[in-house]
Amino acid sequence: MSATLPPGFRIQRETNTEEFFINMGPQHPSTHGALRLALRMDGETIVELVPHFGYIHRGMEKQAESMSYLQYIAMSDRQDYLTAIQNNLGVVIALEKGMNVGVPEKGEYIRVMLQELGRIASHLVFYGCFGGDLGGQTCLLFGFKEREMIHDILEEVTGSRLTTNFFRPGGSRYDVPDTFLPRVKAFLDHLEGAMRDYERFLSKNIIVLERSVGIGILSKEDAIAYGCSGPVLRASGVEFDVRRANPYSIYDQLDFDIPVFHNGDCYDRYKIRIAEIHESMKILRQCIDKFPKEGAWRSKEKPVRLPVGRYYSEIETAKGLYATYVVAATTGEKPYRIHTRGPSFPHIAALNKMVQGHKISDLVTIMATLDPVIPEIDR
Amino acid sequence: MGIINYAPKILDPIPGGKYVVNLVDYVVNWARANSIWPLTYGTSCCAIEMMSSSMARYDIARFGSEVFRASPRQADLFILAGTITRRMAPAIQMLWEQIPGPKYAIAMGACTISGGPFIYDNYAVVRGAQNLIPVDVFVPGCPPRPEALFHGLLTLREKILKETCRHPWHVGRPKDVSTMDRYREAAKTWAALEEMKDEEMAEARAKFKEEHPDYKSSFKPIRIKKEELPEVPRTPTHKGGLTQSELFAKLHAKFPKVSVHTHSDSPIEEVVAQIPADHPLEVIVDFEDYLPMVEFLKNDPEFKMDFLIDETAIDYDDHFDLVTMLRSMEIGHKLFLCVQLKKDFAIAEEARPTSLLASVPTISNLYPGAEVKEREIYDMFGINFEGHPDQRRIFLDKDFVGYPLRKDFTHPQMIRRPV
Amino acid sequence: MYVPSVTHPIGDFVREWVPKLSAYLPEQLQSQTLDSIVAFLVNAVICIIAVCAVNIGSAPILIYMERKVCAHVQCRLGPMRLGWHGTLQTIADVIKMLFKEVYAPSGADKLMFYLAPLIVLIAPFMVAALIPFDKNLVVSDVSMGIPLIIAVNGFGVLGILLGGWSSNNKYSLLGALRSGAQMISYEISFAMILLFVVMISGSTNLMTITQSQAGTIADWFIFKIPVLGFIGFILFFISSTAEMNRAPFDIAEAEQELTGGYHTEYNGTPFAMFYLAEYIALVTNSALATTCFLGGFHAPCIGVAAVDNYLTMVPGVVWFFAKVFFMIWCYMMVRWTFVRPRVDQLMDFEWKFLLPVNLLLLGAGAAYIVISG
Amino acid sequence: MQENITLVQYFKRYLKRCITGPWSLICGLSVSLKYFLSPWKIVTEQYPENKKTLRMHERYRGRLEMVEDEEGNNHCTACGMCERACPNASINVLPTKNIAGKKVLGRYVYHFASCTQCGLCVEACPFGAIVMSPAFEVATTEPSSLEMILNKKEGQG
Repeated sequence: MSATLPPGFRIQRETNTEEFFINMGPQHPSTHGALRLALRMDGETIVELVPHFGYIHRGMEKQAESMSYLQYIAMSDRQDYLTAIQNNLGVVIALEKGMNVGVPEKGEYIRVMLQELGRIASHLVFYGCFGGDLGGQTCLLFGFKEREMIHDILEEVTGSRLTTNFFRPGGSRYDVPDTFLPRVKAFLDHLEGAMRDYERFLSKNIIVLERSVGIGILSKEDAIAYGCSGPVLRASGVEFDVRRANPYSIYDQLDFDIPVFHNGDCYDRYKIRIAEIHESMKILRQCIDKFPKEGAWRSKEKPVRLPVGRYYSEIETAKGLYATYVVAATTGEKPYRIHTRGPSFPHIAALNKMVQGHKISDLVTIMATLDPVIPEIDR
Repeated sequence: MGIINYAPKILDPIPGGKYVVNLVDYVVNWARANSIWPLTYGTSCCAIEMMSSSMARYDIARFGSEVFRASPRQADLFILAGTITRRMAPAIQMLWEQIPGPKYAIAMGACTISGGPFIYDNYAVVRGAQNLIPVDVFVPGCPPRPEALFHGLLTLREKILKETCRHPWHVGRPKDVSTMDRYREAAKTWAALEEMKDEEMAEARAKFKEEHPDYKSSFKPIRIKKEELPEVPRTPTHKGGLTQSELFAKLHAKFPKVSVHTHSDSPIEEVVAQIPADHPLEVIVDFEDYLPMVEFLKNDPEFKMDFLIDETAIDYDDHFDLVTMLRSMEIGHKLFLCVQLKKDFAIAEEARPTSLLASVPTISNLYPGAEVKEREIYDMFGINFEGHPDQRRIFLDKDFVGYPLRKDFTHPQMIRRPV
Repeated sequence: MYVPSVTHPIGDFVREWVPKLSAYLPEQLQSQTLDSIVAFLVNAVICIIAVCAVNIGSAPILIYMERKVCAHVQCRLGPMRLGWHGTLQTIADVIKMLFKEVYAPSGADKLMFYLAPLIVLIAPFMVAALIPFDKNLVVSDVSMGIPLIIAVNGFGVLGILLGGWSSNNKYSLLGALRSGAQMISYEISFAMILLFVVMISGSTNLMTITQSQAGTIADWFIFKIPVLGFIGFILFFISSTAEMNRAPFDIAEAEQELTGGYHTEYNGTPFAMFYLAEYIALVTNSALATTCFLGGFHAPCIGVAAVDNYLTMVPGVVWFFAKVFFMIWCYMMVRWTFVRPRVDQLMDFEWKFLLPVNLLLLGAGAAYIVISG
Repeated sequence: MQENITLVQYFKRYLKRCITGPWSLICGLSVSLKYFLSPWKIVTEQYPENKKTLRMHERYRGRLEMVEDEEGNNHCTACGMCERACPNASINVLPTKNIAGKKVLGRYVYHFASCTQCGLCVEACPFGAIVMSPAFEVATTEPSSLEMILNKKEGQG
């Protein structure tokens, strides 16, 4: 049997039934991008799954070697494009460590607020895709409806809806306009009502419960071993959030909770993201109250030149731990090498562990709750 | 394509048949132009804007195009949303073949028009969808707004309305623009023009110089005033677990050969003490110590580094640096291990770019998450991992030649960055 | 010679006029048998045209309606630009699909591949012929109406199975197998509910069923038997949704999982047939629900003579279609609200919940009839 | 997940689900009904119809444009900062010599086809000679029209 198995499949088993192989992707509605999943099926039950990456591998790291640091910030937009603004921060913090510049208080508040808006936007997309992948198209539109309002705010502040390219070492590119705070406030008030509706729509729904409770369980040990992070890890019962564990920006001055659930199934991963939306709203409200009226929004502009060394930064994006590793071999504007650790990569690597013995429909649910962004894996 | 294209041949000779043909033509074109069903296809950022355009705020349904078909056989329109990589290209061509005619394609975003951000120094991206399939409408932007996509859709509508059964729709041909270097072409054209201009102007310039021997331009460019901003010091904070010095001391006790990156002559302990609090400690590990150390770090109750953040490599002239980033979930400290892998120069120089130059034991039995990371390093750098259960290329095709993240990597399709 | 009766006003009209017209024929050709045969044929043609017109005519309207309903649930506008508020959108879609290129995938069983959509279309057309649209407006008033409907409805699954199998695609095959299992299971509860209706009306003739709901709103079967009628209606609603393969029970199509299920490989006109069949089935199932539970073509009288007089002035066919469209709207709201259960859960639901409840309902209905006399 | 539960527990769960299940479905339906019945909650912006009122934000990054005064003169000195700042060489600043022999801007070629609209060029320009215009209706059937020459006149100097 082993001789006939396609590459990647490992499980050896004796069966009385005929196994067959199915390709999901690279063009498939529920693989969240250009990912190919090779499924080994026994009827409708998945025996084994092998992910095939690289359909959107764009050689970003090779390209970064001939780019300046500033240009790489623009490049990082295209990794996790759902929360480009968070990627920007990840890169910028690494550069700040190298340049040894700080950020004024107002700049930090701008950063945190945009971070949290980005997080809400990403989780709203998750809400939509989760519902949509289960078959409820309406959820998809509900999720995107509120997200558009965030993108309106982002567009007003940064000048672009998705690829923001906003943060710079020492602060950000612009100051926020005067309308920013009232707009965020109005948006939060709106979101509160909307989330009530949306949770009513999906959270307690018996079909959703049937399809997600006990599906795709990832144990605490497995989650750590595979290197999962973010909501996926926290749903498995590990209280790890970079905002708490290694606070960056001003997250140590803000009061918020890290929601943790313990079952590690699809429903917990759903609940945790909904809870995080509420936590982000809490953070945003605090920021609005504490937002400094006076003061600089950016430290003095300097050319982005890093001394020789290796610099590492990690932040918590909506998907999980986003780390940037910069190697500067010569002092100058260009990196020797930049490596990015995207949070989705380990999640997909752990997918095989989760789907074994489940149905093809469960695979869709599990994929939705992992909330991967494929370009961030492939880079 | 289809019965309607034969209509003129049959009906035109009949008196009044022309009007019938025109009428049918009008109706069919009207239907085609107004009922464009796109294919659910998207690879990256533009796909999100495509989704946005079908959502409540912008609502592509107003144009009758909300019927996103997952199967290419029922679609009319191929919105190429997102970067096209060489690995994806055959799939795209196949999808295009599967769409029944009349079919149209919109290239959405810079990547599908020209390669966008990935034109130069890139071995993986196809420079423009035109190389693969015929594209009807180009929507520039990165990514284009939903409104811009609608503008593209309306442009396509105009184009469809111009078709008649006398000039019917036909499959276009792809156009090879893959080696097009717009920057160098423009520079070259201009250089030729300049040469001509120099010749033409030589006299006039000489004359001008004679007439105005001490000519000074009145034009003074005005620099934009930048806002006065204060310098802000950075305050690194450390949280969780052992400090760098403690980590190093403990590790040094067990493995005396460890050291850190330094350019100064001061003792290692001092160098370690000077590392800012938020820089993780990166120690240089001896090759023999690597596997025992990872095992020790994972199981030792003082370290408990059970979480593999990442594993990556760096290519230098004569060696690779393999960096393993570890973290303790429970205690909270981080430790980076850097192993220097000497390149195997016994391999003939011609064979070096395509052969594995170094070898290191795998740690995927300790950290299952390392499996994919090591595959990535194998794929990108050509480092062999001994004992790896599934060492295949991960991002590139299995017949890809070379290891792209090596500094001496070359690829026939790669264009060097001009500036 | 046996000529089935066609009880609609046009039928009577034709039967009346064919002998009058045949009087103009040469005498050798005049005979009563010929007259009745001609009248039958003319009637048949008229009936076929009528059924086709109702079914095919309603499909674009329904597709438009669905697009608008889902748009409004999702806080958007839906088709807006073609005609007034996009009314011509579906017509453009249909014309476009008719003029698309048609081909079968390589390795497909061509005959079966093209036959399948036709088979799928047959079932709803046949059911439509049995529905009484008004007092005299029924194409074929057969006494075994309900058994015939049950028999014919089972036909649809054949088309889907054939289509999925002949496409030579694993997704199609999975979709077809899912659909086969689903439709055969739900057929049982579908039949049970109709049996319940037969039990309380005492007839399998659809006209009789409708007529036995005459009177006020309280005489409709949904309200006639307290609670039980309503439960029966809900069960019918669920099982007919599953019968039609509509969301949330569209596991056979399951765009997110199987990219389109059994019709993954279909394009152009054959796909349009599948697409239309889904909506035609929607009409016939809603009509069946209306006939069996919502009093058919009877006006919703409330027992107050002053109001009822006005209500009954409206022709029955208008009431009938009003109710049908209300039912369709209910189906659509359900479709755009709920997520899709998994395939094994769907089976669980049928065998562990729907069927026991159905049996209980039948028993309770029987008990009610015995007690109330 | 196979659990060992007694028959009583099984039936308890079964009955509980029979009650909570339909209730949760009704909750879901009530939300969709609420949205269906409130047309004022529709958020759709009708793009080609709202052209007159549609305004991009001030900072919106659309196409690159040159700042020109009334006579069509630009402020560009052909220093090439924007060219170097561009991540993918979408800008050619092609200098020429004017009649006095001084280096001025000859042609400012903008490859819109590959522009990623990151705005780094505008940030890098020391003289404010270029801006990102809010133009977004840029779709075309002709890719060659995406090669633009931004300056109408030669540079001053």
